[in-house]
Parts: sequence; structure tokens; C-alpha cells
Amino acid sequence: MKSTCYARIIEHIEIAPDMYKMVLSAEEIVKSAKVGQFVNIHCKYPGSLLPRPISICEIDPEFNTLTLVYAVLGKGTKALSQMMVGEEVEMIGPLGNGFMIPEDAKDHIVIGGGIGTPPLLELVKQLKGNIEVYLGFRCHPILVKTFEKYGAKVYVATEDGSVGTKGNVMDILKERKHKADMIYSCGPKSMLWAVAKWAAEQEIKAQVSMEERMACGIGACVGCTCKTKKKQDQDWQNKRVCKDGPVFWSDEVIWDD
Amino acid sequence: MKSTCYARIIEHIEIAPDMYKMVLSAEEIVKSAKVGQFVNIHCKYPGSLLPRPISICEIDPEFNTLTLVYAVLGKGTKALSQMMVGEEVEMIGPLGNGFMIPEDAKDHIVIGGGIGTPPLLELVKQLKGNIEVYLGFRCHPILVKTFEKYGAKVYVATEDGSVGTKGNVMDILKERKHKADMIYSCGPKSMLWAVAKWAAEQEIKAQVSMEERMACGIGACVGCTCKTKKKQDQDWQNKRVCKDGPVFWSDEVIWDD
Amino acid sequence: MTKVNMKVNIAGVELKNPVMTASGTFGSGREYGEYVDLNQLGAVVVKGVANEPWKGNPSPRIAETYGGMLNSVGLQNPGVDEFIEKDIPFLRQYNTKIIVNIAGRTIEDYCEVVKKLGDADVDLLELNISCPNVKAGGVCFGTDPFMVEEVTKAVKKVAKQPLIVKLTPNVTDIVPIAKAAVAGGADGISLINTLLGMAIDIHKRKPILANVMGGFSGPAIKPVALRMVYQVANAVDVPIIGMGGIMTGEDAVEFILAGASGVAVGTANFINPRATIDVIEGIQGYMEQYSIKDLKEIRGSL
Amino acid sequence: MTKVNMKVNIAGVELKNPVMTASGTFGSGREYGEYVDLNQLGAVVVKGVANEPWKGNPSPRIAETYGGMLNSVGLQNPGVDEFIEKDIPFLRQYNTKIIVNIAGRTIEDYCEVVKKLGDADVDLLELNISCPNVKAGGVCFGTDPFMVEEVTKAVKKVAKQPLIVKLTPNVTDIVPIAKAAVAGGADGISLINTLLGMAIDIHKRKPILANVMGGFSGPAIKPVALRMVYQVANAVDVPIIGMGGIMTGEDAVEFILAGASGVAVGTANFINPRATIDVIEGIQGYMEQYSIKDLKEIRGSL
Ligand SMILES: Cc1cc2nc3c(=O)[nH]c(=O)nc-3n(C[C@H](O)[C@H](O)[C@H](O)COP(=O)(O)OP(=O)(O)OC[C@H]3O[C@@H](n4cnc5c(N)ncnc54)[C@H](O)[C@@H]3O)c2cc1C
Ligand SMILES: Cc1cc2nc3c(=O)[nH]c(=O)nc-3n(C[C@H](O)[C@H](O)[C@H](O)COP(=O)(O)OP(=O)(O)OC[C@H]3O[C@@H](n4cnc5c(N)ncnc54)[C@H](O)[C@@H]3O)c2cc1C
Ligand SMILES: Cc1cc2nc3c(=O)[nH]c(=O)nc-3n(C[C@H](O)[C@H](O)[C@H](O)COP(=O)(O)O)c2cc1C
Ligand SMILES: Cc1cc2nc3c(=O)[nH]c(=O)nc-3n(C[C@H](O)[C@H](O)[C@H](O)COP(=O)(O)O)c2cc1C
Ligand code: FES
Ligand code: FES
Repeated sequence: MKSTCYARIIEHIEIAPDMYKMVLSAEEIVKSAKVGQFVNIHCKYPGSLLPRPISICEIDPEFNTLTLVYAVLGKGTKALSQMMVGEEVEMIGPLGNGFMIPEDAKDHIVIGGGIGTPPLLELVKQLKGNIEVYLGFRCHPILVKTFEKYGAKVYVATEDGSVGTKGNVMDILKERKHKADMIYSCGPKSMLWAVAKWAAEQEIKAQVSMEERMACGIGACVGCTCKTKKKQDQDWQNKRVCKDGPVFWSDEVIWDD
Repeated sequence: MKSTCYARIIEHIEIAPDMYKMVLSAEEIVKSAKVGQFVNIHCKYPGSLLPRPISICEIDPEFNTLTLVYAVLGKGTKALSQMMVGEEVEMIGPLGNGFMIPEDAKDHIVIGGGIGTPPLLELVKQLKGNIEVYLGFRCHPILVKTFEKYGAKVYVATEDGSVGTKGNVMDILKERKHKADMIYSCGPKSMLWAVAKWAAEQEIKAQVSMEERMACGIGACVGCTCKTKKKQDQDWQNKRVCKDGPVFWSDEVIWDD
Repeated sequence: MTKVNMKVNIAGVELKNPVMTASGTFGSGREYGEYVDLNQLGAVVVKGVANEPWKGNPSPRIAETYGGMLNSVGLQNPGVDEFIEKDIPFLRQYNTKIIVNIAGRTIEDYCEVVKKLGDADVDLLELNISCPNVKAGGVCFGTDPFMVEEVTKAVKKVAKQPLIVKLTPNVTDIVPIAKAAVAGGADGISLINTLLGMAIDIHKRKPILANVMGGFSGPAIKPVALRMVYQVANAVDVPIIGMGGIMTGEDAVEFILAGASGVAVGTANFINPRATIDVIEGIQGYMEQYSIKDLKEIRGSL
Repeated sequence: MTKVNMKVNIAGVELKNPVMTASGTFGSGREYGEYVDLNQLGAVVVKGVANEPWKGNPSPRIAETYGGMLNSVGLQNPGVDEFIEKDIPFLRQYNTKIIVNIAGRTIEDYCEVVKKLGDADVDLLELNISCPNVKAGGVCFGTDPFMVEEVTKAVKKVAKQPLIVKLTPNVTDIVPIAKAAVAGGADGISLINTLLGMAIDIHKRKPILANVMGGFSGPAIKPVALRMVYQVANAVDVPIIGMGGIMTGEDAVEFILAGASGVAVGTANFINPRATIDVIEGIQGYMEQYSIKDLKEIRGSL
């Protein structure tokens, strides 16, 4: 039977302004975690109740550790950022479907935007063959070196041009006209939509990792829906990001809504 | 202007089952604290809001420390008991009127029941002349040695007879037929009422420290009232325990209510 | 250890303990079944089912508030046919009672669902009258005693299982509403459904919920729920299922003392997937502590 | 730093900022005056005053709930005569506006207080219609549009200062209530008063409040308050004073975005005696962050 996990923090550092890396000792979760899944983590502040979904950035089965990378946005992530090494974090997980890595895929395009970047790290670790990673940030790129360490070619765009190409991730992506077996992406909805359109043009299958405000995180409350096409007809349906996702096929999502 | 005080815990021990002593470094409060006053202290647990009133047990102006002794009753005191040395406690105070020590009083009777005992300790330290302390407990007496250290004669009753006389504090008090200049008392309402009756019979003035559920603690919300007689006529009025008390004259309180 | 009897009888159906799931917070039990042994629950109250599949409201549907949350799921559900086909067989694997929560936009809608459930293997029906009545200009059924009596009567006539009516707390006085449900034939009352609330994102300067307003639940609302259960328990003679903010066994005991026969755990599931079990164990611990042999001894005993 | 203008106009009275105290949580300012500079407040709304001294309810009067509290003070107050004699001169030492909250058990009661305040140096009147109408069997004035219009009209006729009517949230639909107040002549609306709630001591098996039920306030109730302010702001044209669970400047901004001209801080004072000042500074910080020069730019701008 699954249960709440109390994971001890063994490393916690600010890797960019308001961007934190947290390494947790979480054997139970590590045992079954798949790339692209997330945990639902309790951030404690006055009046807090619901857990927050944070993607799994790295899984280390050797040391039974889980790495999360998160941005401080509101009260929850603020409270999380104030936790100390040695403290325990309450969470459930791993949750969601994760990325699908086809056996025969050899040429991969990985696209990340801002705080959508972290879950792609474990992905790159697990991909085999040629891997190109395209990352877009407002100003402070994160994890670039680590992607390179895992053997990917990394291309970076920043909106202010401080690092890499000035512009967004689509600008560097379109430049390359690169054909591949699979696209994997995570980032803001507007970026994912652009990726979906580009993937359709290029006729490459693309997976997009979506975000939505959640309550239960396990598929019971139907709070975190994403509008998707029904295969059989013109009709559509609301799928649950936490259970049916967070990873969807880019051509399955109804974007213009 | 008064303000919230963040006092660091410098000692925190369980002195009897579910009974704790907490020593705080609280210069601001120590500077103005008087015997019989209390602090309103924030105990943090999920959903917590209102501070809890806890009497000042000892004031040490030399080291700027404040001692509190409290029993674990509910969520608030439970949370308080889990705080660690080095942590800061948020509180306001000193609050309330405190005990009145008449200049010329030389013979004092001090009566405490259970967790009503602690505020009497600082009182005994400040009293001059002959001091007799009568304490009643269910089973585990607290602070007896310290009262003796400060020069009081201490008589103890326990309900289970494990220490001192078997019975309640009124049993040992009535035995003595002792005349005095002033009675000071703190404890459960039923005990204070008995003290009030006895004091009236003996024609000794008595001060009683009352308890009531509080919100603001400073006299603004009128949440913590105690029914008292109006001097001028047969009428009565609701006085605020936090501001007009917690110490009242025993003959001022309307007990049978 | 004293042997405590946690059994309760709700409208003729015996539950092994008073703890059930609040509709809409537990799906049909499949997801939480991975975290809790469904055999231990008094009953599973499934999410609202309608005559046809409902798509629900746009996202975002969830907002957190101080000690509470808002939802605007909008009763998304796959319809009663799929429910009967997939969820009942799943739940029947477990030794627990099945209570079906019913949604509708018209009296006919409600009756249609209840008729389809007539031959289905379910134990109790829970009529959710917090839905807007489209034939009455969208006014919520549950806010008007006449509509409450009317819809209860109509549904009761076609119902094969005992009927519980679930009240909305968004009313001036809950007592006439509860009485109307009983007058209409309700075999039990459950309350409270969510309060109507709102939250605003001050940075985007927009309501957090796409639907602007939503249903407010969680520990924050418990004082309102407890007050209404107390008021209704003193006004009607049918069993009451109390809910609203129950997080612990202590919370549940408050509802039982206020007069509830059963209790439901909702939002707490999202915070602690084992909340239902913790509540059961908490009630049991309380009974043992005070040597209570049957919950009857304390129910409504304030 | 941008120079922001926090001034607001409520029913013809200019406040230096929108932040006031919620009636009954700040006495007449004397006690909190030791913790905050009253000169900084937009207005002090004093605790409810009645025609005669009221003794209020028995103790205990306070209970804590998850993220909220209950009170059953029962409007204890020394009466309008003592208020005029002692509290107005005290408050007038400060550069802030005085809003007098008025309690009554009959329409005549209310009118009597308002008449006595006619020559007093106060800026605004706030009519608390959450009191039971003893002539109508104890039904709360504020729950019925007819009674609301009637009492407002009667009071308005004798009022020398602009009249704000303060609504109770314990109603099915707040909009007709607000409209009735405006129809009766209200120059402004304030809301919300406390919800009706209850809490139980499971160890003593008794309600915590001696009065059984009490007024529920604090951050827990904010979603209901915000929803009602939003609904009323979209239905009437008079200025609104929003309150219910405001703890921070962010909370206050939510109310302003929902349509409030002023905001009041209540229960938060008990938790943090400087809450009013923190709220003022929080609003100012928000205005600076987003270069808002006047709150008009964002009021009701959802
Ligand atoms: C499957 C999934 C994986 C995620 N992985 C990561 C990750 O690896 N690292 C990371 O930094 N963030 C991740 N997020 C986003 C993260 O959940 C939110 O940033 C977080 O919940 C904000 O909480 P808060 O209390 O700090 O902010 P709040 O005060 O709740 O809100 C602050 C802002 O964040 C937005 N927000 C709140 N909740 C969510 C949510 N669930 N999804 C999207 N936006 C939200 C709000 O619109 C608001 O503008 C993920 C979200 C999902 C759904
Ligand atoms: C002026 C004053 C001085 C006090 N000094 C001390 C002290 O020195 N040491 C000490 O241990 N306790 C003291 N108390 C009592 C203390 O405030 C309560 O025990 C405490 O508030 C309980 O909080 P809780 O959250 O643990 O319990 P809760 O969960 O709030 O309640 C548990 C039980 O405590 C009772 N209780 C709750 N609040 C109060 C209250 N304000 N007064 C009395 N009973 C209450 C309830 O009836 C309930 O049965 C004092 C109270 C007052 C009014
Ligand atoms: C996400 C969500 C969905 C809900 N769906 C339903 C529903 O379908 N039918 C219904 O009667 N109540 C529904 N409710 C209300 C709950 O059953 C319950 O009455 C309410 O949430 C109060 O209990 P709680 O505070 O324990 O959550 C829903 C509540 C939530 C939070
Ligand atoms: C202890 C207390 C006393 C109150 N007394 C009054 C009152 O006299 N008149 C009134 O109109 N409202 C009174 N209220 C209601 C508050 O003014 C306010 O409307 C309510 O508490 C919601 O705001 P909050 O959540 O910020 O406290 C009182 C509230 C509390 C907590
Ligand atoms: S968060 Fe509950 S279904 Fe996704
Ligand atoms: S607690 Fe507010 S007046 Fe005493």
C-alpha cells in the first residue's frame, strides 16, 4: 500500500536567484520513480493545506536520493526554500505518467523553458543516442553544465540576451531545422503550444509536460484538468494532468482555449 | 510604543508529567514585568491563530530572563512543549494588573492549586515578612523546593495523598486557623471560590487570580469577562480578566454563576 | 482495551463504522484505494453522477485559501451508465457500503439517474441539491424549501434505495430546508456541502478560479458545518451525516456530539491520503479513552 | 520610490488610507493605541454602541477554530452616553476618522443612538444590522430585505452623518440585502460581519461558548467575505468597506480588486497588535511594486 513519505533533506542550495535545488533521501520514492513524474510536497506556512506538485529532476538509485529544482513563486515554494538540511519534508509520490522513451528512438530533441527545465535532466540521463537540448530562460540559465555532463548538446536562449542567443527557445529551435525521432518538452503553456505547432510542421512526435493547479495529485478530485481531443470523434474531454499526465502528446492537447 | 517580543528559549525542561518550565531571554518584558502579570504567547500548530495566556513565574532582572511554567492541556501547550532551546517564541506582554503587595503587610498567606502555582513563586520572592504557602495538587507537586528556598513555609496537599496531606488545599488551610494581613491565590475557580469564602469568614482581604479564554489579551475585545459586583449598588458588571485582572479582590467576584 | 462498537445505522443500512468519504473528494475509490484499505471504511460516497456525462468547468479549478480550498470542478462526471458499468463492480470487491451522490439540472434529470440506479447494487442514494435548477432560472435547488420538498418528493417516488438529501450551507436558515427535505420523504440528511467562496490572484488581478467563484471546503469551514449539524439534529428525526472540515477523529467526535450518526471526510483526503483511516482510529481511541461502548451514548448529547 | 496616493473617499469623507479597524475588535482604540500610532489609520471603527449599557453574554466567549475564532461577546458596551463622554474626546486627539458602529434591538433603539450621536463629533455611522429584532421574534434584521430597507430608512431619516450599513453574511443571497440597504438610503455598505459558527469541547462534551453559537471570524472566512464583496460591488453603486479575515496587505488588495473602497482589519489585531499598520504598509508596497498611483486604478478591476 502506498503512503506518505517523510524525506530528509540532505542538500539545499540556491542555484540561481529564487531558484533552489533540494536533494532528498527518499528510498521509497526512488525505488519506483520514473522520468517525468512528480511528487506532491507539503510546504508548511500559516494556513497551508494543499501539497505542491514538483517534478523529479534527478533520481539516484545508488544513494536513494531524489533531486528537486524549484522556483520561489508564492507562499508554498517560499516556505519550502526556508527548510534546512536535516529537516524532513512530507510528500507523496512518485505521481503521474512520466515521459515515454521509445525503444528505437535514437535522435532526441529536448526543449525546456524556465522552471520547466529540471524534469528534463533525468530524461537526458536516460536517453540513448543523439540528444540536443534547447533551453530558454528569462535571464538566469540553470542546469546547463549538468545537461552537458550527461552528453547532450545544449543550446541556450535568454530573453535579455545575457547568456546564449537573445530571444526565446523557439528562435534557436527554428534556426536548426533539425529532424529527430522524438521531442520532449516542459515549460510554460505558451512555449509548449509553439513546440506543438513546430512539431506538427516537422512531423515529429512530441511529448509535452503540462501544469495545472492541483489538489489531490492522484486523480481523485478532477481538479487539474487539461482539455484534450477524443480520438474517436470531434468531441473533447477533460483529462487529469496529475494522473493522465502530466505528459501528453502535443497533438492530443487542445491549445487554443 | 509596545510591540511583539521574540524571546529566545534558553532552558526548557519537563518538571513533572506534562508540566514544563521554560526560561526565556526577554529583556523588554523583564524590564516592566510585575508579579502576577502574564504574557500572551503564540503556540504554532496547523491552523493556530490566537496566543495563549501564561503567567509569569519568575522574573530575573539580572539576566533579563523570564520563567514560565505551564501544563500541557491542548494543542497550544502541546506545540509549545515541542519547542527547542534556541528557538524564538513570539509573545506580547507583560499584561494584566498583577498582585497588589501592600507596603505594611507583614503576614502573608499564599494559596496555589495545580497549574495556578507558578505565578505565586515570583510573588513569594517579593513578599516581606512571614510567608505561608499552601499548595494543592492532583498528584505531582511542583516548585515546592523553590518556594522554600525563597523563605516560605510550604504546606502541600495532594488528592491521592502521594505527597503531603491527602486532600485539597482547603483541608490544610482550614486546619491552621491562621490570621494574616493578606491572602494571594491562584488556581481553579472552585478553589478560588472556597478561598474567597474562607477569607470572608476570617476577615482577611484576599486577592484571586482568575482565568478565562482570551483573544486579544489587552482589553480590546471584551472576550474574557468575569462577573463582578458594582461597588455603588446591587448591580453587577462584566470585567475583563486580561486588563482589569487577572487579579481581583475575592469579594468583588460574583462566584455563584 | 475496551471493545468498542463503532457500528451505526443510517436509514436502515448498517455501516461498520460512521466514517465515509465526502462525495467528489474520493472519486469512486480507485485512486485512494492505493493508499487505504477500502474494506475499513463505513461507506464510500462516490462523486456526483448525472444522467449524461458532464464536462465540468474550465481550469484552473482549484485554489488554496487559509485553512481551506476552493474548487470549481463543476461536477465533471462520466454519467450514470459508465458509473454503473465500471465503478459499481470495482467497489463491490470491497466490504463497504456504496452511497451514490446524484447530480442534476432538473427534477427529471435527478429522477432519471435514480431510476437507472434502481437495479444497481448500491446501498444508499445521496441527492446533491446544491445544483442550479435550470428550469427556475438557475437558482440553486437547495436554497428554497419549496423546491427542496418538490425535488425530494419526486426522487423519493422513484427511488429503490433509501434516500439521503445533501444540503447546501449557503442559506439564511438551514432548519426549514432540512424540514422540507424530511417532509419530502428524505430518509436522512447530509450536510454541509461547500460554502460559496472566491480567491483573487493579486499579481494577475484575476480570480484564481476560471469560474470566478467556487465551493469552499476544508478545516476552515468546520464551525459553520458543526453549527448547522447541531441546528438540524435538533429539528428533525432522521439520521444525519455530518461533514465539513473533518481532519481528525476529534473533529469527527465533535460532529457526533452535535448529533451526527455518520461523518464524511472530504478535503482532508487531499492533504493526507490516509485521513479516513486516521479518523476511524481517532474515534475509536476516543471511545476507548472514555469507555464509550456505542456511539449512541454520546450522539447529540451536548 | 513612487509616490503613492492611498487616499480614499467613503460616502463623502476622505480617509488618508483605506485601512480601518473592524468594529468590536479594537475597542475604542485606547488599548491598541499602545501598540500602533492611531494617527496612521484611515479610520477607527469603534465597537458597537447601544442606547443603554449592555452586559453581553456569559463566559466563555471565545473559542479558537482552524484559522479562525468564535466570539459570543454579545455586544457588551457601556452605552452611547458614556461613549460620547469618554471615547470621542480620546479619539479626537488623533488625526484619524471616527466611525461609530451602532447596535440595537429595535428600530427605535437604533434611532435613539443615532440621534444622540447627531451633535457628536464623529465622521460616519455604521449600522450593525446583524442584531436580532426583538419585535420580529428575534429574527436578525439583516436577513430580510424588507427589514433592512425599513431600518435603514428610519435611521437615515434621523442621521446627521453619512450612514454605512453593515451586512451579515448569514443569508442565502447577499445582493438583494445590499440593494435593500441602498434603497433605504445607505451611503455605503460594509461587509461581512461574522458567520454563525460553533465549536465543541469533546472532553467536556459541551459547546465551548457558554452561548453555544457565536460569530465566526478570521482568515478562515476570507473566501466568503471576498465573494460577497465582489457580488455586492457588482450590484450597487455606493462605496463598500470590505472585511473578513484580512491579515496582510495582500489580503486587503484582494478586497480592493473585488471592489472595496475601504478595508477593515478585525481578528488579525488579536494575533498581531500591529496588523493594521502592516496592512497599510503592505498595500503601499503593492502600489509601489506595480506603479499604482491611486487605488481607483485597480478597484473592482477584475
Ligand atoms: C506536474 C507539475 C510539476 C511541476 N514541477 C515543478 C518544478 O519542478 N519546479 C518548480 O519550480 N515548479 C514546478 N511546478 C509548479 C509548482 O507546482 C508551482 O510553482 C507551485 O505550486 C507554486 O506554489 P506557491 O505556493 O509557491 O505559489 P502560489 O502562491 O500557490 O502561486 C504562485 C503562482 O504560482 C502559480 N501556481 C500555483 N500553483 C500552481 C501549479 N500547481 N501549477 C502551476 N502554477 C501554479 C499561481 O498561478 C501563482 O501565480 C510544477 C507543477 C506541476 C503541475
Ligand atoms: C491570565 C492567565 C494565566 C495563565 N497562566 C498559566 C500558567 O502559568 N501556566 C499554565 O499552564 N496555564 C496557564 N493558564 C491557562 C492556559 O492559558 C491554558 O491552559 C492554555 O491556554 C490552554 O491552551 P491549549 O491550546 O493547550 O489548550 P486548548 O486546546 O485551547 O484547551 C484545552 C483545555 O484548556 C482550557 N483552556 C483553553 N484556554 C484556556 C484559558 N485561556 N484559560 C483557561 N483554560 C483554558 C479549555 O477549556 C480546554 O479544556 C493561564 C490562563 C490565564 C487566563
Ligand atoms: C473537489 C471537490 C468536489 C466535490 N464534489 C462534490 C459532488 O460531486 N457532490 C457533492 O454533493 N459534494 C461535492 N463536494 C462537497 C464535499 O462532498 C463536502 O460536502 C465538502 O467538501 C465539505 O467537506 P470537507 O470540508 O471535508 O471537504 C466536493 C468537494 C470538493 C472539495
Ligand atoms: C470579538 C469581536 C467582536 C465584534 N463586535 C462587533 C460589533 O460590535 N459590531 C459589529 O458590527 N461587528 C462586530 N464584529 C465583527 C467584526 O467587525 C468583523 O465584521 C468580523 O470579525 C470579520 O472580520 P475579521 O475576520 O477581520 O475579524 C466583532 C468581531 C469580533 C471578532
Ligand atoms: S489534482 Fe486531483 S485529479 Fe488531479
Ligand atoms: S482577551 Fe480581549 S478583552 Fe480580554
